[in-house]
Amino acid sequence: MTDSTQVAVEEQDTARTGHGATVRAWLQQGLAFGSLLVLVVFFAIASDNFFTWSNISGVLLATAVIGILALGTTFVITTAGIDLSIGTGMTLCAVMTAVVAVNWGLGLVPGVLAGLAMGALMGFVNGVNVAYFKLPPFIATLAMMQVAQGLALVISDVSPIYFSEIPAFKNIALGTALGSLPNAVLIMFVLGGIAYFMLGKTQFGRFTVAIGSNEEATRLSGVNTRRWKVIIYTVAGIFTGIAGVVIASRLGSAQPQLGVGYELQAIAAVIIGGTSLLGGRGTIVGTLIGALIMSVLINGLRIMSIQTEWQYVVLGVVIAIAVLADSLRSRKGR
Amino acid sequence: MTDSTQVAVEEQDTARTGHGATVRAWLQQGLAFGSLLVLVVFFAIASDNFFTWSNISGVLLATAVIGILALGTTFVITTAGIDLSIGTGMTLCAVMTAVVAVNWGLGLVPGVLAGLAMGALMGFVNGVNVAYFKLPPFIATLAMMQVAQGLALVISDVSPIYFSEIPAFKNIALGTALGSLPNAVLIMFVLGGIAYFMLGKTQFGRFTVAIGSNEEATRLSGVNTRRWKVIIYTVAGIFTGIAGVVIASRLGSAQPQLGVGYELQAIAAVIIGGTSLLGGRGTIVGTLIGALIMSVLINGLRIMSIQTEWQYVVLGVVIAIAVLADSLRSRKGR
Amino acid sequence: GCSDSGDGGTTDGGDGGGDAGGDALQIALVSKGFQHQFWQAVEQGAQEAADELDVEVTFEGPAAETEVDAQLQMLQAAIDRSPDAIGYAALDPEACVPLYEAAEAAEIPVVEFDAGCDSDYGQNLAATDGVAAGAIAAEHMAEIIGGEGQVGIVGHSQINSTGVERRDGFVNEIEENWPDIEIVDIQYGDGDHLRSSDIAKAMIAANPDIAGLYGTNEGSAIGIVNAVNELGLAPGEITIVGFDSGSAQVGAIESGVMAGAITQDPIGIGRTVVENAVAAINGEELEEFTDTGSYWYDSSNLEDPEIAPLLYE
Amino acid sequence: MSAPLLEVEGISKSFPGVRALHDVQFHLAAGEVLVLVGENGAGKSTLMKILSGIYQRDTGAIRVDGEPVEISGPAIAQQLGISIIHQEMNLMADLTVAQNIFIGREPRVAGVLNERALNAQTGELLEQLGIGLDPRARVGDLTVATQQMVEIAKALSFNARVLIMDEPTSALTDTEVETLFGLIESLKEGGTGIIYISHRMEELKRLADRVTVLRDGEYIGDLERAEIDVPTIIEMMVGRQIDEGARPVSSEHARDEVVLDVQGLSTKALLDDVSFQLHRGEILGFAGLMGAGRTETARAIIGADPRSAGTITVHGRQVHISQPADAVRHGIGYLSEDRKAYGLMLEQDVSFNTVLASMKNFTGPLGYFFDGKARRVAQTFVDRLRTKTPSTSQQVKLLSGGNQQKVVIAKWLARDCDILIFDEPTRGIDVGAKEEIYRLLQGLAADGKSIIVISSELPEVLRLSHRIVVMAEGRITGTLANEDASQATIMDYATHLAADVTAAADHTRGAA
Ligand SMILES: Nc1ncnc2c1ncn2[C@@H]1O[C@H](COP(=O)(O)OP(=O)(O)OP(=O)(O)O)[C@@H](O)[C@H]1O
Ligand SMILES: Nc1ncnc2c1ncn2[C@@H]1O[C@H](COP(=O)(O)OP(=O)(O)OP(=O)(O)O)[C@@H](O)[C@H]1O
Ligand SMILES: [Mg+2]
Ligand SMILES: [Mg+2]
Repeated sequence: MTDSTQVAVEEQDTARTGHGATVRAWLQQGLAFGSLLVLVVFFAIASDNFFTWSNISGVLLATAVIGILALGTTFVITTAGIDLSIGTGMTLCAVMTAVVAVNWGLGLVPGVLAGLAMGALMGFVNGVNVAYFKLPPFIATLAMMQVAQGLALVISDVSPIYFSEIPAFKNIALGTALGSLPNAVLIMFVLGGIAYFMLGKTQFGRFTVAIGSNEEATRLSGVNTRRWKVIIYTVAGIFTGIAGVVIASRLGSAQPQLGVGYELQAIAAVIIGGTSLLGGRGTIVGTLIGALIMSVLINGLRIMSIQTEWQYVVLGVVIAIAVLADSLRSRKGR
Repeated sequence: MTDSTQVAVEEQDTARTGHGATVRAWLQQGLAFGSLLVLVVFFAIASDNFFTWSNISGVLLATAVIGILALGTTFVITTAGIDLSIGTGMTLCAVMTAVVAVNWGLGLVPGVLAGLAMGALMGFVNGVNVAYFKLPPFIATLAMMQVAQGLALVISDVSPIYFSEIPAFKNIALGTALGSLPNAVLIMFVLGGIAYFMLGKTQFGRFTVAIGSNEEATRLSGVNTRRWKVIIYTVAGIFTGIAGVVIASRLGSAQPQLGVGYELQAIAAVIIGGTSLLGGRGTIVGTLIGALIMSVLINGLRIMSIQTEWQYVVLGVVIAIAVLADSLRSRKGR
Repeated sequence: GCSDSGDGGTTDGGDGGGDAGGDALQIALVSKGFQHQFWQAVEQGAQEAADELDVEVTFEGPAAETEVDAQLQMLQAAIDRSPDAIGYAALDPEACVPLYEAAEAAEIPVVEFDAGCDSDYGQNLAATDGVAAGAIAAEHMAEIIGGEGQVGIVGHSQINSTGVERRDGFVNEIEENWPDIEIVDIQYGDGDHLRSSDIAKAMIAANPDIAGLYGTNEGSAIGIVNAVNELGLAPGEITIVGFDSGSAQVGAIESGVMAGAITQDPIGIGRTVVENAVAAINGEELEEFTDTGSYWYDSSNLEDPEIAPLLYE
Repeated sequence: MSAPLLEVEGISKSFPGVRALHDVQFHLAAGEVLVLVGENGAGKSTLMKILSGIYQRDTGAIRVDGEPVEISGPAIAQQLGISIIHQEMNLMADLTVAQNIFIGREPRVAGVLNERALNAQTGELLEQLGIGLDPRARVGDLTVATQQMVEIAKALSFNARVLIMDEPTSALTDTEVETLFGLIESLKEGGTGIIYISHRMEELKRLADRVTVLRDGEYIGDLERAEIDVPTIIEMMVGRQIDEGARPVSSEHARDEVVLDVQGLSTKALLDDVSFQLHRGEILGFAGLMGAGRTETARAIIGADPRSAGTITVHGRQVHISQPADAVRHGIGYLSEDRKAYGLMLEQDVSFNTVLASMKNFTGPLGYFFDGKARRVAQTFVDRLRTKTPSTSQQVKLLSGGNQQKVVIAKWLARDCDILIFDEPTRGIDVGAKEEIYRLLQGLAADGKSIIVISSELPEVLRLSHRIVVMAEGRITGTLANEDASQATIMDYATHLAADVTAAADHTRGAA
C-alpha cells in the first residue's frame, strides 16, 4: 500500500512539479513568452514595416529604460513591496549625472558614478523608511517620488542640461560595442543576467523571496530582515541610477521634468512577467519579457498608426489579457 | 480552575485591548487629526492669508474631488485591493456626463445619471476582473486606468465639452445650498457620512473588513466573497462617478485629458488617514482627514509662495512624516 | 495695505528704493506650467520687467498642462494672498470664470497671457497666434521638401490649445495649399523627449519614404532629432521642422539636422504681462490683445538681431 | 434501523499526482462521537474538507439522513447542518471575537448592524460554552490557544447536526481540553453527531464511541468503543508497533555546565522576573496553562519581543540580543508554536524552508547559493523525520498539517544550534512520528545540545524533560526534577499562583 502511494507520488513528481518551483516558473514565463510571440506575429502580419531590423532594434532600445527599471523593482516587488519612486528617481539620477559631469565640469566617469550613487542613496532611504521606520512601501516610495521630482528640478535649476560638451556620453546608450545593437540594449540584457543570478542563485535572492513569503517567519529564522530590506531597496536604487544614466545618454541631456508615469509602466512589466505583488514569487526572465510585451505593443500600435487615444484602450485591454491568461492558468492548477 | 483563567483573560482584556478595535481606530484618527491641526496652525501663523474664510472654503473645495475619490477607494483598499483607475475613471465619468447632457442634449439629470452609471460600470468591470478572473487588483485597475483614459478622449472627440448651455450644472459643485459653503464640500461630507455608515454599520462594511483580513476565512465562513468584491468595487466606482460629476460641475466642462495622478493623491489620502494597504483596517474619518491634510498642505505652500519645485519636496517629506508618526505609534502598541 | 511683508530687504526683490510707499507692488503670475523652457523664459521676461519696474512677482504653474483643476487652485490661492494684480494664462477658458468673479470682488485686477479666460473682467491678452505659427511651419516645410511627399506630425497634446492650434494651423495650410503633400500620421508624445523619439522612429519605420516631420513643441522636436540621430540618417534626409527654442534645437539647426523652427517671444510675453499688470494697477486703459508674434528661424537668420534675443536657452 | 445521520462511501480524491483518498467510507449516527485517526498525511483533513464543501470529491457518495447530497461549497455545508473547526486557523484577525463568530449572520435592525446585540449574543454563547473571553476583543490580539477557542465557539454557534473537529486540542492546555470535552458531552446528548480528529491517543478513550482508522488515504477499519485499545489502533495507523520510550531522569545529564542563564526577565505585557538555567545536554520542559507566558518567555529571550528587564548569559558571557538574528548568532534557535504565521513560507518548497535558518552553510563566494546541496540536506531530513512529501520541491502549503510541522523542525535541526527552544514542537504530529521526534531530541541532547521544550501536553513534558519549569501568570512557580514530577504536581504549580492572583483581583475589584 505504501508502495502504491509512493509510485503515485513519484509519477506526479515527474509529471507536474518536476523541480516544482522551477517548472512553475518556466510555465509562467512560457505563458508571458507566448503572449509576446502572439503580439510579434500579429504585428509582423499586420504591418510590413514591423519586422525590419531597424524597427526591431528600435523596439529593443525603447525597452531598455523601462526594462532596467523593471529589473530593479522586481526585487522590491518580490519582497511584497513596491517602488513608486523609480520614475522620478531615474530623472533625479540623470540630472545628478548631468550636474556633476557638465555643470561642475567633472566629466563622464564622475558623472556616471554620481548618478549611480544618487540612485543608491534614494534606494537606501526608501529601505530605511520601510525597514526601520515601518512606513508602508507604497507611502515611503510615493514620498520619495515627490521628493525626487522636486529635487530634480531644484538641482537642475528647472532646465535641461545638455551633454554636448561630452560627446562620448552618448555612447553609453547609443554606441554599438557589439554588432549593431545599441549599448543600452546590451546593458539591459547584461543587467538581466546579473539580476537573474542574484535572484535565483544567491543568498540575497533567497532572502528576497523569503521576506516576500513570510517576513516574520524569516526574521524568526535568524535573518536580519531589516538590514536585508535596506540592501534590497538599495540595489533597486542602483538599477534606477543606471536607468537614469541610460536615459540621459540616449537623450543627450537630462530632462528634469520627465519621469512621472514610468513607474507604473515598469511595475506593469514586472507583473505581466509573472512576479506577484503579494511577494514571494519573482522572475527576472518574466520581467524582461513583460517589458518587451509593453514596448512591442506600443511600437506595433504606432507602426499601424492607431490613434493615440485608442492606443491607451488597447494597451489596457492587452495588459489585462496578458495577466488574465496567467491567473486563469494558476487557478486551474489549484 | 476555569474561573481563575477566566478572570485572568478578562483582566488582560480590559487592560490591553479595552474596546480593542475602537480605541485603536480613534488613536489612529486622533493622530492624523493632530497632524492636520499642526499644519493648520503652522500655516495660520506663517501667513495672514491662510486663515481667511475665502481661503478655508477654497481649501475645502479643493479637497472635495480627491476626498470623494478617496472615500470610495477606502472600501477597496480595506479589502486589501487597490484602485488605480479612479483618476482617469473620474474623467471618463465627467466626459460621459457631458456627452449625454450636452452633446446629446438630454440635459442635466440624465447626464448626471449617465456619469454615475459609467462609474458603476467601470467599478463592476474592475470587480469582475478581480473577483472572477483573479486579476491582481493593481493590474485590473491599471488596465482600466488606461482604457478609461483612452475612452474619455474617444467619446469626447478629443476636446473639452462645455456645459455653458446648462448653467444649472455649475450649481452641483459651486452652488451654496447651505450657508456659504460650496455644495461640493457638502457632497463630500454627506458622502463621508454615508461611507462611515456603510463601513461601520452594515453587513457590506463588515464583509469589506473581513475580506481584507482574511479572504479565505471569510469565504469558508459561507460568505460569497466574489460577489461582495464585485459589489465593493462597484460602490467605489459610483464614488468615482460622483467625483466625475463634481469636477465637471466645478470646471464647467469635461476635460478629457485630466485625471492621471489623482489616483495616487487619493490613495495617499486614504493611507495617511490610517487605512492599511494590507487590508482589514479602514477608517472613513481618517480618509477625510487624510484628504484635508493633503489639500491644506498644498494650499499652504502655495499661499506662502513656496517655489513649485520645493513644494514637491515638502509634500513628499510631510506625507512620509504623517504616516511615520502612525507607524511608530503602532510599533510601540505591540 | 496690500502686502504684509516686512520692509527692508526681506527677499531678493527688495532693493530698498526708499520711496515714500516703501513696499513693492506684488504681482502673482499663474502660468500653464513652469518646467518647460518656454515657461521658464516667460518667467525670465517677467522677472526682468519686475526688476525694472521695482515690483515683486511670483510665478507658478501646474506640473502638466492637463491639470486644469490644480491650476484653478493655484489661482484661488493667489487671490487669497491678495496681491496687487494677477497675471493668468488659462488652461481652460471656462473653468476660470467664477474665480475671476472672486478676483473682481476682491478688487484685484487680472491681466492675461498666452491664453485668455471667457470673462469680461480680464484685461489684455499677451499671446501668440498658434494657428498662424503652425501655418508658417507648414509653409517652410512644404518649400523645403519641394511641395510633395509624406509628412508626419509628432504633437505634444491633442487637446491643449497650443497643441491643437499648432497642429491645425499646419494641417490646414498643407491641405489648402499643398495638394501633393500627404500627412500620413499624427501622434502625441506629451512633449516627453523619450516617448517622442520612439514615436518618431515608429513613424519612420512605418513610412520609409517619409520626407518631413514636424514637432509641435520643444520636447516633440528634440524627440524627432534624437530619432533621426539614432537611426543614423544623414542630416536633411528627413526634413525636420520644430517649434520653440532651447539650446538643443539651436544646435540641431546649426548642424543641419533640423531645417528650422518657429519661435515665439516668451520673454516678451513675460515682460508684457508684468508691464500691463502695473498699468492696470495704476488704472490705465489696456489694449485687448497684444500679439507677441511668432518667427521662423533657421541657419540663415539665427544671428539676426530680431531673432537672436528670442532664442532662449 | 433508520439511515445514519451521515454516511460516506467510496470517496476518492486526488490532487495533481497525490492520491489523498482512495475508496474511503465511514458513517456517523446522531449523538455519536466518531474519532478519526491516521498518520500525518493519511487524508483526514482532506476528507473533512470534502464534507465541508471546500474540496470536491472525485468519486463516491455522501448521504445525509440517507439522502445523497452534493456539497458544492461552504454555504451548502452550512445549510446541511455540517459545521467544521479547521485544523489551520481560519479567522479574520482584524475583526472582534463576536464579529468572527457571527460573520454573515449578524443581528440587524432595518439593515443596520446591531453591535450591542451581537456582543450580547456572543457573550451568552461564550458563557454557555464556559469560555472566558471578551466578545469585543480583536482576534489578532489573542494567542493561538484563545483563537482556537474562538474557532470552536464559532463552529458550535451554528447548532450543527454534524460537527467536525480537526485537531481542536492541538493548541490547547488541559484546562481548555476539559472545557471542550464537557461541551462535547452535552452536544452528544443533544443529538449532534461529532467527527473528531486527534493525534492525542489519551483522548480516544475519553471520547470515542467508535474509531475509524485511515492509512495512506485508505480505509483500514472501525473499532467499537469496547474494542478500543491504543496499541492496536497505533498498529492499524502506522502498520507497525511503536514502543514508547521511558521517562528520563534529571541525573541523566551529568554535565553541570550552564549554557544559558536567564535572570530577571520581564516584559511590559506579562513576564515578571523569570529566571532559570539551562545546562549542557539537558532538556528543560516548560509547562503551564494557556497564557502562562511560556511563549512570551521564549520570544523575549530571542529578542522577538522587547524586554523591560533581565539579562541573558550564554556560555558564561552576557549577551546583547535585540532581534532574533542576534539570538541565532549566539546559537539560540526558536521554533514557534504558530507554524503558519511564524514558521513557514507556505508558498515555497520543502527545501527552501528547510535551509532558511542555515543559509550560511549553503552560501559560497559572491553569495552564491548551492541549491543542490540544499536539496540533498533537505532530503536527508525528509527521510529522517519521515515527512510525507513527493519531493523536496513540493510547496509546503500542499503538505498535511503534521508534515508541515516536520518541515519546521527540520529547519532548526539543519541549523544545528547549541540551544534550541521548541514551542509546541509536536503540534499535530502523529504518534509514530512523535516518538521519533522525541528520540531525535534526546539524541541531540546526548550530543551535548541544550533544549527547551514548551509543551501543553503534560505527558510530553514528562516523557522528554530532565527538569520541568512550571509557569503561571508570567512567573515561574516551580522547577521540578523529572522524578519528582507528575501531572498532578505540575498542575498544582501551574494553578496555585493563579489562585492568589484571583483573590487579589477580586479584592481590588471589590474596592473599586
Ligand atoms: N491541495 C493539495 N494539493 C496537493 N496535495 C495535497 C493537497 N492537500 C493535501 N494534499 C496531500 O494529501 C495528503 C493528505 O493530506 P491531509 O491534509 O488530508 O492529511 P491529514 O490526514 O489531515 O494529516 P495531518 O494529520 O498531518 O493533518 C497529503 O499527502 C497531502 O500532502
Ligand atoms: N502580541 C501580544 N501582545 C500583548 N500580549 C500578548 C501578545 N501575545 C500574547 N499576549 C498575552 O501574553 C500572555 C502569555 O501568552 P503566551 O503565549 O506567552 O502563553 P503560553 O504560556 O505560551 O500559553 P499558550 O501559548 O498556550 O497560550 C497571554 O495572556 C497573552 O494574551
Ligand atoms: Mg490534517
Ligand atoms: Mg505558547
